[in-house]
Amino acid sequence: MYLLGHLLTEPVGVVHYMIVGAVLFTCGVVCMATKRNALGILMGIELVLNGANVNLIAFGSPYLRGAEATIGLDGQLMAMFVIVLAAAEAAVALAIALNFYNNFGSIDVDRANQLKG
Amino acid sequence: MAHLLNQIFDWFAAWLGGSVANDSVAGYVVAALIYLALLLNLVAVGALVFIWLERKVSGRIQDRLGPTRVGGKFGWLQTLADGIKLLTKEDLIPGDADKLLFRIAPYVGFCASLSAFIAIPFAGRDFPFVAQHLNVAVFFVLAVMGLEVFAVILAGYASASKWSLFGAMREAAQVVSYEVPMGLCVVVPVMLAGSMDLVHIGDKQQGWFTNWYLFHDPFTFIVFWVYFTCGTASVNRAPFDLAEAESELVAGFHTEYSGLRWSFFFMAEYGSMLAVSLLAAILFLGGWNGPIPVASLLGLTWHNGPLVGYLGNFLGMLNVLAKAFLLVTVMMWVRWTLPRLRIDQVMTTCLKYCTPIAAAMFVGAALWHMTLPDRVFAGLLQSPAANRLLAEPLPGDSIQLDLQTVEAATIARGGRP
Amino acid sequence: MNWTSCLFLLCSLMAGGFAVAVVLSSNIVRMAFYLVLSLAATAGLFFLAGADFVGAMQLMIYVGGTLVLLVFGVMLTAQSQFVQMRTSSGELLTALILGGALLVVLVSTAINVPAWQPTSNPAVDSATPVITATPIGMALEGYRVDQLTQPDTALRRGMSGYLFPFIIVSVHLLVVLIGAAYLARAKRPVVERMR
Amino acid sequence: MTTAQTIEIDVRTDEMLVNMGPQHPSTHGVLRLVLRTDGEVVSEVMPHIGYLHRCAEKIGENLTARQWVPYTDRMDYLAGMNMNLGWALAVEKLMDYQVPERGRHLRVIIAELGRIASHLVGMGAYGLDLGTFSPFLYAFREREKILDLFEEVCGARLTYSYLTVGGATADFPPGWLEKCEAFLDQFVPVIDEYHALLTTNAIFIKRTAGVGLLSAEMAIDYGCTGPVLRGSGVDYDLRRDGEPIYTSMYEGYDYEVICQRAGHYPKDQEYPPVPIEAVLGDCWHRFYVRMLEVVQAIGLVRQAMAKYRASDGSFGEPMKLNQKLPKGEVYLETESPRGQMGFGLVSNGTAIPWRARARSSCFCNLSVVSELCRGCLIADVPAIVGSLDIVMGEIDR
Amino acid sequence: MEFTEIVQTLRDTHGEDILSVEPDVGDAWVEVPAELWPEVALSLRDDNRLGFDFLNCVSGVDYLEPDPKKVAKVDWEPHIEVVYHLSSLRLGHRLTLKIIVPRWRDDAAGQLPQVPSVAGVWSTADWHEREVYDLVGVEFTGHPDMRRILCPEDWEGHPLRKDYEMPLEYHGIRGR
Repeated sequence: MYLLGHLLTEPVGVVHYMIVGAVLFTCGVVCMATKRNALGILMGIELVLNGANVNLIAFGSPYLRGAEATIGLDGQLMAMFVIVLAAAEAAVALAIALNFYNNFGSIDVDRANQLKG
Repeated sequence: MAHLLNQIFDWFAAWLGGSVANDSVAGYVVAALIYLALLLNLVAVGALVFIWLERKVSGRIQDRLGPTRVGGKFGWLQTLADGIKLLTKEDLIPGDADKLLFRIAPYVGFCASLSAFIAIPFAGRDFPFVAQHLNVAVFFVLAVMGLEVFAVILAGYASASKWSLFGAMREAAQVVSYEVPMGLCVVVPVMLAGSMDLVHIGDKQQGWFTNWYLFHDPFTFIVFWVYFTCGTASVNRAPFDLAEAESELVAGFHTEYSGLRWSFFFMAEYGSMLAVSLLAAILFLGGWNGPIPVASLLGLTWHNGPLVGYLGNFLGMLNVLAKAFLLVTVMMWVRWTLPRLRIDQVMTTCLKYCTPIAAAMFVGAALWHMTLPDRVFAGLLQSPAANRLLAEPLPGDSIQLDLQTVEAATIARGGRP
Repeated sequence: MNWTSCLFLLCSLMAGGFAVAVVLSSNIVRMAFYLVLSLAATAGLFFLAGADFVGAMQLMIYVGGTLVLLVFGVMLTAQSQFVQMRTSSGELLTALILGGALLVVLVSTAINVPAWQPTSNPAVDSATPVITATPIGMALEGYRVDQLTQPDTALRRGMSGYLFPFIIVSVHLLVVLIGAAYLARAKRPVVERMR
Repeated sequence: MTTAQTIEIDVRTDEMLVNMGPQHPSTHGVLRLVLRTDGEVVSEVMPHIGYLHRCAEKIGENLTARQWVPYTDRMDYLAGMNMNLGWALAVEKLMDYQVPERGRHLRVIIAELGRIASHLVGMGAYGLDLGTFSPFLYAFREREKILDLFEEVCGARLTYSYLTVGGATADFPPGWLEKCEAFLDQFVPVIDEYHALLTTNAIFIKRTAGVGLLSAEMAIDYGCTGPVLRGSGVDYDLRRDGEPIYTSMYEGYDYEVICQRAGHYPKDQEYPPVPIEAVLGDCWHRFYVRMLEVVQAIGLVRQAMAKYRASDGSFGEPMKLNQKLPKGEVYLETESPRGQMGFGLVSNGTAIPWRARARSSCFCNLSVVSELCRGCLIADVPAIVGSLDIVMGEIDR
Repeated sequence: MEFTEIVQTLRDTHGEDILSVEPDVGDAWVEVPAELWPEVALSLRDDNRLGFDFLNCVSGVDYLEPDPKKVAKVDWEPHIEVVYHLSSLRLGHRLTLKIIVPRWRDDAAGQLPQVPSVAGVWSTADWHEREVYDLVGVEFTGHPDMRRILCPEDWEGHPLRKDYEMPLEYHGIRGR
């Protein structure tokens, strides 16, 4: 409450970014858990990765932390690699989804039960 | 700007017995509003002028007069009359449409087009005319302009019309593909200037027109034309206007739109045309530096005081706008001359021609830059440094791809020692 | 009032709000649209945190590339019965409860670490622009311009750069593109009419 | 006969039925094409016509032969003069009546000017189908001048009813031939503009060369006529190969049928070369035949004007409005700009035909569209339909 | 090839059922019985001497005098003629060919008379036969797609028949 109450007057800190990151992360997880559409699940993954990215950026931001505490450029570089890998992951996941659609004529993941014993 | 405003506010406040801090939010908000008003004006008035110009240019190309009546001479108020007509038109939403997305799509497009202007400078040197001076301006502009594709996709999907969907699919495929060669082309001036800061890139081309990156070497000369082609394609202008190809897809993604919402798509299109042309002017055509450095010759530099420098900047702004307008006119000329390509030919043009050419030219320009630094067209022309009329170093010159300088620069910037 | 805080509030509300909308919406195209807005707002947060380059990259690669791809996939498979796929409310409730618990854990952890509280003396004043593009480019080349004063000289020049991950990622991307192109291809019987 | 086989495809897509028309910018009126598409690829085209059916043949059974003349130019409203001529000649064939020599030359002048006017629309509208607007207006600028000439001889600009049974409604007004000559003189260099804007334009060639291939056998099988037939390399033109009553009009004229023989068009060194991508029978060749026919028509008009000046006598007074027809039946085809326009007439000896029949050239030319469009892209559909140069008024009658 | 030669060639192959009429005025024509038509059509196209590769036109003509006062004056019984105009691009000759059928099959009103389709011989016949079916009301047996072509699919009657009455109303649109 303290954090929220003074949000408009006090400078923001890493913690604020972490809360946003947590919200994005949770939304992503819930999205992954509830959606039946393969592409919906993919969107959940994107949200999770973004939640992580927000944290990385916050830790590396020179505006939010003191000169000793900030991890500097490493945060941004890691975020960058996450973005690039997310792009790769999306391409593969999309290809799998399309293949799934080709084979099953559906993108409802609940129907992907051929491996069931 | 914000600090300046805050100082003015402080001066007023002191008059009333109070004070305003230097980083008060008031200054930022007012500054943002001023920038927004100026840019909105540029895009909206630009669209008005461009639509009038398009009609005039097409008229002249087709042996007609174009508009002649509204507003007295030359029909210069024709677009305004059209705008009023659009305002009074019935606003139709198809019954099966996704109403929310259908309504929101034109504004998404317009916002994407407008936000590109945030990072585009209109004059440089010590007091750049730019809403937000970003050190990754080129990247930002390209990224934001890529967002416009969402408006088209959403409009195409939400219209619940097959023609719209075709238009949206074409646009998505086309824009995503053309971002690749366009990015490669943009990298060439970025590499030559050693910065992604548009202000810095523009300032680097100071001096006579031989300093423009267009004339830097044969590779950049070709890259400019590739960039212009890709730019035309990325803003959906003929001969690449497949998303709205009227003889095939009725009106493509905006088949179902009418009235004001439809006009927002048009404003977005003309806004993007201007943005792409401005980017071309800054990256390749010297930006605010005219073919003849009039401002420098007249002594309108920041050496001689801020007011004079400001005047020089103003001349520079007119300069860059004139270049962008010229490029926009060329786009219109092309549109009214050439037939439209087919979708597979558009993709072939991108993937088989533009991308390899851009990549080869990028390598060529890099080799040129390494082997013949500071040499323009094999030394036939004066080197940029000698050609530059100003003795002062450029504001961004200190960033070099050289370790020692980087070290010095990092320390000088106040970064971690 | 602090202007960065205002902008932060705006961007974070957009990012969080649209993320929630992604979860709650059952229309796949709308989900994609909300995701676009959420990620664009996240890019705004990056700009506010002084990561210009990553922010622009987020806009370009994530929003402009990955999500367009995603929407493309949505449209390829968007037959009416798949556009609206509702989750049963029981599942949704369970997921929301578990998600709420996760959120509480994460937020309480974040709040309780003193080092993450707002600091009064940041490394750089928030009004001063930081130049990130060149250092990031140098880091990918293997030079860390922000680590030049590293006491360990072995780590100073190049050794602490990201050249190797950069190459790995490049190769990885290439492999992924080829793999994705291969995966998406399908075989199906066609009946060709002969004349 | 079907064979099942497995092919590898990029991405599975669902087939979609799309209605192109009847309200669509590039279907030249009210043609409706139902496209079965797989992504951008058209797997089947089903044309639906009849939206402009005005029962012209039924009306013809209730009017005298001359009274039906105004209905003929409402069929192919872009070449009304040629339609008038076709019907007039069919009736004259039944009556075994030969128009005086001067009248025949007058008819050649008017018919060939009508051909130029019609091909100009065909050319301009084809540019429009391919997404370029300017050639359309360039073409209409010149067509307007021809319409001005027509207006002077008959008072109408679209539906002339000028050439009629027995000859024409009036002779040329004084000074008209000079105006016509002046028009031709200024028109000849303009053709180069069209070649620059379309025929030799790289994008135009890319869009049309090799697209919509129509083999000579298929063209004959489907009854395609006119530039569509000659664009496939079939050397057949009713002005030379037609029935005597029609070919006698063109006797003594020096012209060559426009069609590729042994890889060459007549006098092709004077015109832009055939691009290497173009295949005989594609859209480009159909377009090129039309362009060369415009030049050919200019030559014919020039010769006809000289012959008209040299001849004297009557231009051919029109027949009485309620002239009784002999009992019998005839069928005559003439070479109208869009192909062979046939008029049939069954008479029971009264002034009113028992049956009036109009064989539409575009009707046959359009019937081949579903063959041509199989497997093309959506963007090729307007290109193919445009290259057939159809007029819905003539198809639906 | 002259008209008489064509007729002779046809008679040589298909027998004497093929009649020829050469009136004083207008075109001469050949009359073919409907049942012979498919084989005649094939030989017209494939016989090297005939070589009729091009079908110009198919038309239907209804012979019925609707005015009872004038019926006595006409010299024919009510019937329908399907007229084919053929030409040979190769040999340059033309032929008019008729098939005469009753107005109704078995004289039962509503039963359309039948003529074998030649859409498989000349593709031109495809749409032309549909048009004759639509406007005159002759059914072409063996046609791949016997639908109306100019009138709407649910139109009633065949407009070019002499006893055709315009419907008073069509989907709420007043006819007369």
